[in-house]
Amino acid sequence: MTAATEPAHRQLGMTDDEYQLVLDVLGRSPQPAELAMYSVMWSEHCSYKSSRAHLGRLPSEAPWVVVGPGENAGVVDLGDGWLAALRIESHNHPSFVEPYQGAATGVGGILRDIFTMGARPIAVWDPLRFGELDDARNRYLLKGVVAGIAGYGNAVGVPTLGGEIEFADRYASNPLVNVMALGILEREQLVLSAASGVGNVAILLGAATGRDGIGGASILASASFDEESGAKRPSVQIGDPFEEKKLIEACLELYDRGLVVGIQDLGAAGISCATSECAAAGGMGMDVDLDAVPVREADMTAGEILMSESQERMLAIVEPSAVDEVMAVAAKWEVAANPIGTVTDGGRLRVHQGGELVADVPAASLSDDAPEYRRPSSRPDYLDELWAAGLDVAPPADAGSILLQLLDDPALGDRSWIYQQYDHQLFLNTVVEPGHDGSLLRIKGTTKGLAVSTDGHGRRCYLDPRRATARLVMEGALNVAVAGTRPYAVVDNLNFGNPEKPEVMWQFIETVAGMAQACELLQIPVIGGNVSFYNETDGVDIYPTPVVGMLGFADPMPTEPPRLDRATAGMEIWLIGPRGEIDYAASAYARIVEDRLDGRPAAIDPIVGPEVIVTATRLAHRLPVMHDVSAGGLAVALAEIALASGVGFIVAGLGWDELWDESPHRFVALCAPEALPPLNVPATRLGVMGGDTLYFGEHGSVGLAVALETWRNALPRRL
Amino acid sequence: MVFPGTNCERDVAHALRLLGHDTELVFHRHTDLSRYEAVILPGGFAHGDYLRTGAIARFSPVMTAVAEMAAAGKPVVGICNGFQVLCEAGLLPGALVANRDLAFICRPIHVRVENTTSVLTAGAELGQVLQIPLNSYEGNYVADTATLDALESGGRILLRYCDDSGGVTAAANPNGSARNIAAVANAAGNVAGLMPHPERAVESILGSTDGIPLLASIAAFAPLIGSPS
Amino acid sequence: MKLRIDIRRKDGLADPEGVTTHRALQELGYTAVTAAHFGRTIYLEMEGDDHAAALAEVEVMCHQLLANPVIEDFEIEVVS
Amino acid sequence: MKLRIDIRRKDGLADPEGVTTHRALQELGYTAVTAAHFGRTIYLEMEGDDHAAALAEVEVMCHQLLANPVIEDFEIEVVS
Ligand SMILES: Nc1ncnc2c1ncn2[C@@H]1O[C@H](COP(=O)(O)OP(=O)(O)O)[C@@H](O)[C@H]1O
Ligand SMILES: [Mg+2]
Repeated sequence: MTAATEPAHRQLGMTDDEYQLVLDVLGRSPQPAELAMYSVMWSEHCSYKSSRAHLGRLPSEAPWVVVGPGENAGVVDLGDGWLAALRIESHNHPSFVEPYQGAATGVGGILRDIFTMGARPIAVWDPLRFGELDDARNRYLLKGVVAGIAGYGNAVGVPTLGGEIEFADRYASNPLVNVMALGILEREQLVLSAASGVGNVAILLGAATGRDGIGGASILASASFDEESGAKRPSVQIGDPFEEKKLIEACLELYDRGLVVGIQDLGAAGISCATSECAAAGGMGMDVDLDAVPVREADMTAGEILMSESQERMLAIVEPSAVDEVMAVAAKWEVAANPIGTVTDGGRLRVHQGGELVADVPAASLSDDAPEYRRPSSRPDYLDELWAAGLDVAPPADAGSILLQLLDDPALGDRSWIYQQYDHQLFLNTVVEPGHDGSLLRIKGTTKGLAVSTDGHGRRCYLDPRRATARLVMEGALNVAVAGTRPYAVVDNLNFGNPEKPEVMWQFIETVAGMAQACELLQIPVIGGNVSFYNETDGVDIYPTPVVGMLGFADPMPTEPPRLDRATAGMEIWLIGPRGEIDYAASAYARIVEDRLDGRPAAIDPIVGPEVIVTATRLAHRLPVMHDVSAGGLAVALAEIALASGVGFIVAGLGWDELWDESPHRFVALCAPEALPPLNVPATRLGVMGGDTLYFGEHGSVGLAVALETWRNALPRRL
Repeated sequence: MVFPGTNCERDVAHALRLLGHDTELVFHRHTDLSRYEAVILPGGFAHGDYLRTGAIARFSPVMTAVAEMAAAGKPVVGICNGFQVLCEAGLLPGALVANRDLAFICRPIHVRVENTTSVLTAGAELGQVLQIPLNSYEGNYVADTATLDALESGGRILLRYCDDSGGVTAAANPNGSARNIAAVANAAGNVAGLMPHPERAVESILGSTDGIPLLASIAAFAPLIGSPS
Repeated sequence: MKLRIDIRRKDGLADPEGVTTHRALQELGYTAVTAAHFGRTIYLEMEGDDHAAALAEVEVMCHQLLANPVIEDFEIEVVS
Repeated sequence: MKLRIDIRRKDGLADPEGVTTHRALQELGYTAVTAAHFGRTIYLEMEGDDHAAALAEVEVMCHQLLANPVIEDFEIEVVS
């Protein structure tokens, strides 16, 4: 059946059952604009209909949580009236259609989630995944996405403090572009979205509305890619960082003057979403006049205006008496402001255009009555085989040449090609910049510090989503711990394939279980997240790819936090954490040297894991160099320190497999001779820093200069 | 000076406050700067850098007053985007175009002090090598040969990109700027523009304090900087 | 042989640069201007004098590198 | 009335976009291309139909705002 002959609801990506549900809610058949609204609001992207039932398992409570999941961003208490807001989002499909604009508008969207809460956005992170770089298309996508993040983030004036990057064929037709943003605010600035107060005015702020991404959320992010996608492709959204910058300043001034009752950003589902959610959150209704919406193109239908995902727009709810002052503030910042609605009681969302009532629906029904699915799940058959296989002992070789092989990998090599294209210093908060484990920010005028890390590992999650996700939480926690902070809150971005496949649904459920387990162990609340399903192209699903955004908090923060580049000759090298376990499953060694992906990843240790993290946080306030052991194992962790500091090392007494093993809960710590304080976790003295050779005892060595050359060029030489 | 799209204004104010100076943020619609001893145009993306970087900001109401201060010999300094605005406004020669490699550059670079009589360098030493963060896409200084020669002979080139030991080499030129130029001044020396961000180098916890001599020079030029005259 | 490639953003897509420039012209009092749009031009110098062949080759270059067909339209002409 | 303004970097001044594009074309094997230069195009829609007057006014706009005479040359034409 061709699109033309399909019934309207199917063309909008709505199933027959869902259409029936609309009929039940309305007690009549919907008008076109109403159908448009339901189709977007009930899309996977907006309604979480396949995931909601499971996300409830994630722990979201802690005494320091001010706003948990549900609002635009999670908010935690930093003491003395300071709050931090954190949120992560995906912009995968738009970035595949148009990498620069897709990534740029992804940054714009996540920033609005932050300043919608009343916070000034102070930093962005960008976890990225692409196909292998030997394919020109993937190089084009990587360059475009990085340029888009730089182009938008730098111009809007929010520094990008890190991210991560992975390459795998599974992402070739479905790259992952996740963006996370952090904001800080003082308690009295906190704003929520609820529209209370009958007669209050809804003012649309920002850019004019065009046919941007019509159906973007419902179609792009809620359906798989295939040949038809060309036809489905919504018109690409063009980011305007200048408009966003003005919007940020205007909104923050509105908050400072206490002029808004509630506010909501316009993202997926645009005006439909903002008006219905504001109204529903306040248990109210709203009358909306589409003729008052400034449009960029003539003759847009009501449905198009309601569904448009034009960027850089906000909806502010203000008391009638405040309207004039709001308009004045908007004018000062050269931001367009148009009253488009009034808050009503009775809970109905009534939309008018050209004098006609084009929509009249229960506001809450768009969000609350959305269908919820418990999709069937089943453990993939491929697992037994993969677990049975797997490398447990690597054939001994020359450690020097193996290390060079690893350092030449684009995901292990120097990533400064990426983060030097991002302003990562603006606001003068960046104490530890990208290039270390967690980036560390100070909050000026206080002794408080925030460390942030983003971590994902698609391959490991493919082998065992539950174990691997628990390990991601542990790795993120360790990354912020070695920056001297205590793991404080998590946001997660769950990137998965087609949820209508039981195997994918199983991966998803296992992932949530693993995240819940680790967060409970560490007593860290999950304060927000995002689910991106249908990352599938021509039937091939991506690896299950949860990305964990970890926020660490310290007060006081270390005055001289550990850095990879503070190593000097003579310092002792210690491995802190358990020894003996060897884990090659989804390790960099297995991938790069053996070209295999199999085995069962080690599980986290519920006792040792948390202890190692506590130890790391404590040590980071007194040691010059600390680095967690992750991709590439101990050898790469040591090499990263040597390369950053320009000093070689000599280590001895390690088994060959211990050089590459990636088992969890371990970090390297450097200190002056005899200076390591007593610890209640295992610690092994490995050797000393010095010379210009990376020397692994009997296993071999490599010169610092050649290692540096290889590591520096790993990414650029492939572009 | 705050234009729509400016984003380094708070950072500059923070840095000057650390150096003991009063500062006020002045919005671009103001027309009276008479109470100020010096004005700094901070970095950012005024008007989104649309059309041309600095092109639209130059017409902001406040720019007339800025030109008057410049003519009156008072300190006028443009940092990064502020430098671009001053060039567009004709208060400084030349222009800034896209970096040689067409990529945004955010990293610490080295510059060598070439002149010690300007508003920006009076407090620095000749030949001094400073490590200061660069943060720009359009930092590539261009001007015709006659202009460049005039700048040379007039001692109006204030800073040049160099390596960590002060060598002014092609390899040490991060963005392709003509003759490694990182900062220039007008003939009187009271109007200066520079590409790197001195305000990002005033605290050791952020990696460098080499920006201090430059920011301090502005104060030296204007003892009462920021405080009502 | 010299060719000129005119590249314009597809109609209907936002053109922030055009909007901002239009506003600036308004502020400067050029009220007769009702809209401004931005485009890019690429001038190529090529060996040979077979116009048809050159046009065909440049067409390929545009799809491959010079233009972004997802959001841009382009026109190629031989100028000399 | 529609006008079109072609703006080009003055000869002799750095044109990084042109240089980089030329290099990229070389790497892609388009060796017939001997040089590439970049320009910007601004399309204006204006009220009225007095071409001469419009051209004169846009000329002023270019000197004042749309082009940077220090580094750019421009040409204006009425396209409709
Ligand atoms: N896409 C990216 N954008 C910005 N910075 C990145 C990106 N990818 C990696 N980085 C930075 O490179 C450094 C190393 O990354 P990674 O090896 O993933 O850290 P870790 O293994 O400690 O989690 C980190 O500081 C990270 O922020
Ligand atoms: Mg790490």
